[in-house]
Amino acid sequence: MNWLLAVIQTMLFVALAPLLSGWLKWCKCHLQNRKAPSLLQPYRNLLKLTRKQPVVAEHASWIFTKSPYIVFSAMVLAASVVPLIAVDLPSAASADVIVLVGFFAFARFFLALAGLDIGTAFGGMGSSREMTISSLAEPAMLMAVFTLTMTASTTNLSLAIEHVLHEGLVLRPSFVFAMFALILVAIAETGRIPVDNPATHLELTMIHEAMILEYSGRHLALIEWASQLKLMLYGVLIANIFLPWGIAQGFSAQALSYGLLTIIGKLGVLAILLAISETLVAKMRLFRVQEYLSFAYLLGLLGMLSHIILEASR
Amino acid sequence: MVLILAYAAVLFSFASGILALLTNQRPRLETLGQKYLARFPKHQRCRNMLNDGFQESRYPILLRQSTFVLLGLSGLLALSAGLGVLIGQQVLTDQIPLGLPWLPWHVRFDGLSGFFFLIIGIAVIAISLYGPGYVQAYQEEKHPFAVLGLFTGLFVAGMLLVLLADDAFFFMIAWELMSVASYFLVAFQHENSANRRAAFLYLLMAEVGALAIILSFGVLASFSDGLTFDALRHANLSSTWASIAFVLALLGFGMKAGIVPIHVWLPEAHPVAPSHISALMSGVMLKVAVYGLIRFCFDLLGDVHWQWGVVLLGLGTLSALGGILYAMMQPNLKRLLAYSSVENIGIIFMVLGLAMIFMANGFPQLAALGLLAALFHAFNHALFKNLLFLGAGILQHQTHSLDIDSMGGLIKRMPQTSFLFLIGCMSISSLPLFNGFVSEWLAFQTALQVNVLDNGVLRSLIPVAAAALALTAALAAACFVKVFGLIFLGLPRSRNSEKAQEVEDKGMLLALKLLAGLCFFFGIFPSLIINLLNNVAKQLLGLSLPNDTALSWMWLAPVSAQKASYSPLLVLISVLIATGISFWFLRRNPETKTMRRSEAWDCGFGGLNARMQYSSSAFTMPFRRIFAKVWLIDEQITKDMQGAQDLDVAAIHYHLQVQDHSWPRLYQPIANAINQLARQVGRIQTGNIRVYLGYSFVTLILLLWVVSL
Amino acid sequence: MNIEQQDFYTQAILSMAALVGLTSFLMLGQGRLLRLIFVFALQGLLLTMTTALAAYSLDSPHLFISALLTLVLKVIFIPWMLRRQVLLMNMHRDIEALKNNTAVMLGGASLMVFSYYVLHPIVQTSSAIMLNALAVSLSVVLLGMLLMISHRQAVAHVVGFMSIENGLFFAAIVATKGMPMVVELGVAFDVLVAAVLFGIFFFHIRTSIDSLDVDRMNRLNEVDQ
Amino acid sequence: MIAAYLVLLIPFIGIVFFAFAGHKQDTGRLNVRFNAITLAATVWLAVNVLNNGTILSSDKAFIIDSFNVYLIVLTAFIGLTTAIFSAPYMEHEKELGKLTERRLKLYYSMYQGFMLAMYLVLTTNNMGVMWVAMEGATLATVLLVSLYRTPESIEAAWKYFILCGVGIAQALFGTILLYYAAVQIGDGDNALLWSVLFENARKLNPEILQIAFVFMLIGYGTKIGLVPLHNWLPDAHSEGPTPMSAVLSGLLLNDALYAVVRSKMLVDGATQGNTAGLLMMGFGMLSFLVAALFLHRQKDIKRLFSYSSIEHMGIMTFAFGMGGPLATFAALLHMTVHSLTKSAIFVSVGHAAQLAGTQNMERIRGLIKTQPQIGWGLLIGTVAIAGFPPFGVFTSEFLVLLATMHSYPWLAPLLLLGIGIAFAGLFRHIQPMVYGEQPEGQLPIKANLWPVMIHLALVLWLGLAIPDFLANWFSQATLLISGSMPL
Repeated sequence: MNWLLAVIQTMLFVALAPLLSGWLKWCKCHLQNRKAPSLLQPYRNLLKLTRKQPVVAEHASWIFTKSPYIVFSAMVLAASVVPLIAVDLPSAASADVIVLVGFFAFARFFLALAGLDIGTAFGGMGSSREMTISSLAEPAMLMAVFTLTMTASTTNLSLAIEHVLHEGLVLRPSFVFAMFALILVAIAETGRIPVDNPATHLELTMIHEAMILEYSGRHLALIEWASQLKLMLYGVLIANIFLPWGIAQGFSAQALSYGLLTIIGKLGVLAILLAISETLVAKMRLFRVQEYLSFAYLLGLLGMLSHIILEASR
Repeated sequence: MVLILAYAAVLFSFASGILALLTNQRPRLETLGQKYLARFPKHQRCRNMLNDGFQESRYPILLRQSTFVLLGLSGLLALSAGLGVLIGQQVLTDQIPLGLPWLPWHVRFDGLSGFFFLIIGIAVIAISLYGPGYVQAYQEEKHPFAVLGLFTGLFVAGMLLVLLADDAFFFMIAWELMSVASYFLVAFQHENSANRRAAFLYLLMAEVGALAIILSFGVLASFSDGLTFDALRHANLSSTWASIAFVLALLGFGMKAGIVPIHVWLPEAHPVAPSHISALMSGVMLKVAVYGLIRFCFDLLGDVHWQWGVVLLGLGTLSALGGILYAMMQPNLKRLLAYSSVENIGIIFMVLGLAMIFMANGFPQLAALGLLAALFHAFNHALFKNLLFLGAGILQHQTHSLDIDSMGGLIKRMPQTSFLFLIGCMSISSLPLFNGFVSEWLAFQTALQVNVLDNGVLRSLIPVAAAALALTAALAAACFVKVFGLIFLGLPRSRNSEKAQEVEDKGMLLALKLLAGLCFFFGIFPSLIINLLNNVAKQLLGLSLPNDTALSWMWLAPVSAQKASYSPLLVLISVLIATGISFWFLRRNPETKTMRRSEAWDCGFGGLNARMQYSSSAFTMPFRRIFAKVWLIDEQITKDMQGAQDLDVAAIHYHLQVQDHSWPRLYQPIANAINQLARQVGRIQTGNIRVYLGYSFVTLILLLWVVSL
Repeated sequence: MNIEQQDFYTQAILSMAALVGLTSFLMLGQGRLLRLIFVFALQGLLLTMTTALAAYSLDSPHLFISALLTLVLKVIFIPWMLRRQVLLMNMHRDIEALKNNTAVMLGGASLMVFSYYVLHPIVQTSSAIMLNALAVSLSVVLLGMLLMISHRQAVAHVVGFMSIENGLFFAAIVATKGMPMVVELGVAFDVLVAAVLFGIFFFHIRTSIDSLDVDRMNRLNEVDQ
Repeated sequence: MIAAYLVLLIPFIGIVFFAFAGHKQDTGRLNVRFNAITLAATVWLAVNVLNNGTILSSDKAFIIDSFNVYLIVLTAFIGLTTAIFSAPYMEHEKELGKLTERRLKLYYSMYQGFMLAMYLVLTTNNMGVMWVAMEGATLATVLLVSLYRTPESIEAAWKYFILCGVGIAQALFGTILLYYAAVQIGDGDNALLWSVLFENARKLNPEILQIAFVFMLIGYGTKIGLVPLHNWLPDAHSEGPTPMSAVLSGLLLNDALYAVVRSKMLVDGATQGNTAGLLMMGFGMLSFLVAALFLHRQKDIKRLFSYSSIEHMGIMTFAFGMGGPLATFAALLHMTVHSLTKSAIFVSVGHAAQLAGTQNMERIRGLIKTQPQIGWGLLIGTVAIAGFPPFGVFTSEFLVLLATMHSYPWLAPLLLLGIGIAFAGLFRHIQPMVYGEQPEGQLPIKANLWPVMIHLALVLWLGLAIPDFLANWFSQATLLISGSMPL
């Protein structure tokens, strides 16, 4: 039963991911008073891509053709351990937050290899930059996460969330810092403005897109879907770790549906905020990214210290 | 029984060394054999065997193979001995009637030694599979196999003896045997001066380190009676002296383990040795140094101070970051791998430091966890570092180069090697499902138990170290993306890599397969090793992980299931399911099932060629920018101008040299100081006999005055 | 106790000691080789007389033998050999300009005082006479070294070397009434061989650097050029 | 006892024989035979001592105790192996036209003379005779140093002669003082007999003995090559024929040290203090450090190793001075292994120099490529002398270090520093010589490397395990010198 629930939650996760990015795009267009595509546009794109026959460069190796599957399933796995609508599902125990980071690394590793596989300058550039940014982002993210895990003294996500829930509404300076750190990291990792521009077609300014230039057909579909998943994963992390209220703690249908509604609400709000910031902020130069990320790291560190000094001091 | 296995392992490695010496003795042996067989006229078969054994052509091959067979046997024996003592959880002691009249060689074989026996065993088996194919590339007159084989045998024997030693004297003998033998191996291809320089540097550092170790033993010995480890264990010394001993030991073992900033010999020496030797040195010898440190701190010194832990943690962090950053800049594959060894040793030291801190603060269980993580990482590093070095050997074998920038596109020419190498890269950049990740995960878990500590400084320090560990891991991933991507993917960058073929020798590939298989296996079933390690912790710290965190065969919950858990098996299964479904789902349509091959799109630029690809220095350029302070970077761009008033550019030359800080900052000054001193001292020997007489005269007067005071 | 209370033998010995010391000083200040050799022979003669005296008054006959040895070696053979060398090299005209001679002399004088100071413990074991005698012989030894240090001629070095031997010999006679016979003979033999070897070496040195100036023999050194 | 006389008699016959027989083709082999017989005699002697302890000859003229018996055997052994090496070596030199028949005649007879002097120093019980023999050793070797008659060799010989002569004269003054002190308490005839002196050392006047010791230390110390009295040593080693360097390093220095230790034992008996020891420690440490530094700036290969000899003699002197059972045991062991290793090295150095036709280290290259045995011999020898296990030198140095840690901890770092510097100094020169490509037209030569192998094998053996009888002697000697057994 629980396992079934876990599977369902994961599927829900996967299914909702394109919707979120559709919603994000919709908000953005309206903020920039452009005519918005329908919310289902991402689904249509994915469908279209899966129908097409993929075109692959002649000297591409199996790395190139298999990477999309690996990346996608890594993301699905990540989705399976992040509580979306309910906590203490059995799947959460199979991997904790560190492993979650590991999944992201896994996906990134293959994406970067795929970028190098064709041997184009763009691919190389893309993977080089991606690895740079991620290697700066990872410590910042872990710093933020550690703040949580040390408060809850567990690295198991659902347990940690439960712990936060049980403590009820406590004003933790550490959490504020950590949340901001995590948000910054999320923006960097999901390739949003100001770090990267998903919609760009000026090749030299892009990072994530540069790696996947050569992809087409179902491969492209998988990768797009994976990145939408990633976006949603970060969203859910932020939403459920720092404002977990509303998430289902029992498995009653009513609690679950309640949980679903709340998470949709939270994500919707987050998306709006993101859209606003992307509208207001301009993309920054690549070599200012490290300042941006070290600021994120600093926030994470501050969160950690304030946890140790202010909250858990003995 | 187990001890006999251990002895046998040592003897077999010796034997393989001795056997190698017979390389040039063919004629003598043949005549000897004939003479012997002449006594028994009826053994026609033996004689025939002998004859074709001694054919000019067959003999060397036969000898080589038998040498490596012996080596492999010694590896097997070491493996079984290690397993035996680990499973039996026993402590075996013995004495060998050698050494000093009042101090025979003491032998002790316990869990810790057993575990490192395990590591050495696996590594030696791998290289004995790999060796025969690899060494036949050396032509005999230039690089005599006798030397290589002899010192390989001695090297392995030395390492095993270090693990067996139970008194300071025997320990030092074994230790130095290991150093000297490996020195001769580093100097094996001594025709080019870089190797000679590297060898000299290596031996010098080894000597200095050994002296430091001797001194640290001396400190203990002067507070106890005798040199046996038992006596040293009972030495009760003041905390100052204990700290002095610790610092000396850290210096000595750290120098061998290659922690920053005393790591300089390592990236020089490891790359120039033959690849299977580099594998042994980088994968195993460093571990022996780690063993020495653990033995000295946790076993001999006994009560550790948390300050030592902080020192270890700091040095470890420094080495981990420094190592990987330096590694990233190397265009030479083996240098890169050597630097990455520095990184991994750094990680091990970090976790050991954590263990010490917990130990000193009275949390032996967490100390056990830390020790466990450290040992497990040592084990993993041995596996994947051997794998990568052996792979590098194959690449050198097939492309006659180690320069990453001259390779590319090898994945199609060497499919098996590339796949195995990929596994190595994935485990070293600690991706889930592979063993590297598990030990790093454990390290994080150890670090996150920090809030049991009272000391606020530590509680804020350790998470920072953990974040540094995360940075290290991420950088490692970047580094090995570069390695794999540039070597195997893209287009071939040189004619050699265009013409490269899969290595035909089965043994070499078999060794890689073995190691890669183990990397994956222990990534999925880590608990097997961890249960063994529990016994080690039990023996060493008298405590092991609590039973309620039952480490079942599929779950990993080191502290308690409530705190953290990880089940590689489940993850693997779900990955397979997810991949399977998406694979099936997307390829069910027959007409889109097949992919269309065409030339790369490349944003429509077209005319793609190998020189357009990202090179090693290009790939790492962002890191160079960001961490610029870490290296001494010498970057020059020169333009050849031509045409009217030399206005238009004919060619642009880009020169980049990235250097380690520690050389000019630390070593150069010392060398200069010594030379300066020597010059000053040289002044006293003027060559004039009257001056000499003056010395004698003055000395006489002086001494007479002194004694008559 | 003072000298007038001593018996005649002791007085004689002491005066001899004084003379020997004097000869050493003379040698130290001597720039001309022939005179140097002459003074050296004189010292040998004094030694011989001392030995003979000791042998007579302590009626220990084996000292006569050593007296004879001394006479032959140090008064006749060695001076003759050295003189021959000097004449061969015709160095008997040129004077070796000694640098800061007075300083050397003062140094020699202070050395004498120093030897008294050093050997003072001897008073506990026996008379002050012994102290004087030993002090003189020690200072002869030291003066001999000083001579070698201050002179640049190989010949002078040999003379210094031999005068050191003299000092030792004198010590042996006056302090311990001669060493055991076997030692005496051995020492004498060594001195003889040494003298012969010196002869050979002069020849070699001359052939190699056609001079006997030891300062010119400094090829083997460790100083950066 | 006959054995002892034989040991002295055979070399004497050797001198006379070689002096009058003149040089023939097989003189070298004859020399080997003489040494072989002597070795046999010494072994016989050793067996006697092994069976019935210390031997004191009826007239007390000779004493063979556990301290000198193994030195005697060692001397004979190294004498033999060096002779084996020198026979073809000197012939080759003659073919090169460096030497004439007459000089070879001189060489062989003086070789025996030197051996005789060595045996006399070791066996005699009379401090005076010991002095005579020591001087005799100088006289015997001084002509061999100048055997090549080059200006350098003559200069070296002259320095050797003068400095050692002056030094040894001081030793004689020390001996006279000793005698003087002895006469105060006993009869004049036996007053120089070491055994007698040692028995009633307590009665001797300490002040006088201290002064006497200063003279002896400086005198014999000159021969040991203690800094700053060492200046003759590198010159003599580098300019003389290589076999001479081998025996000088391997034997003469040892025996001089032996003499110093014998006198130290007397002084320690008289003065219940440790002044003598401190003096020796000071000299030892100074020589050790200075020599280690000198290693770095050598150009001549034989000079290099003579400095390393100084360095090791420094260690031994230091250890003996430190006293105490552990240090003394270590010093005795070090005496043995050092002479074995060093003479082996000089043998291979001699071959290397002949191979390359020069002693200049910049021009000796690629030995292993040209003639592996020589190259490896030199390399392994250097590894051994640099104190790497499992060679015996390591054992002794290890023990010295421990002893230092026990009694003078603050000196241990200095010692380690010295060892490190010395090691670097040796290897920075050796490596380029043995490794790398050989220069054009460098051809293998006819070489006999058995001595090297045997010596190194022995050193290896001593490093792995010390045979019981030897360990027993060492312990006895330690007991004799330091007054207590090692651990």
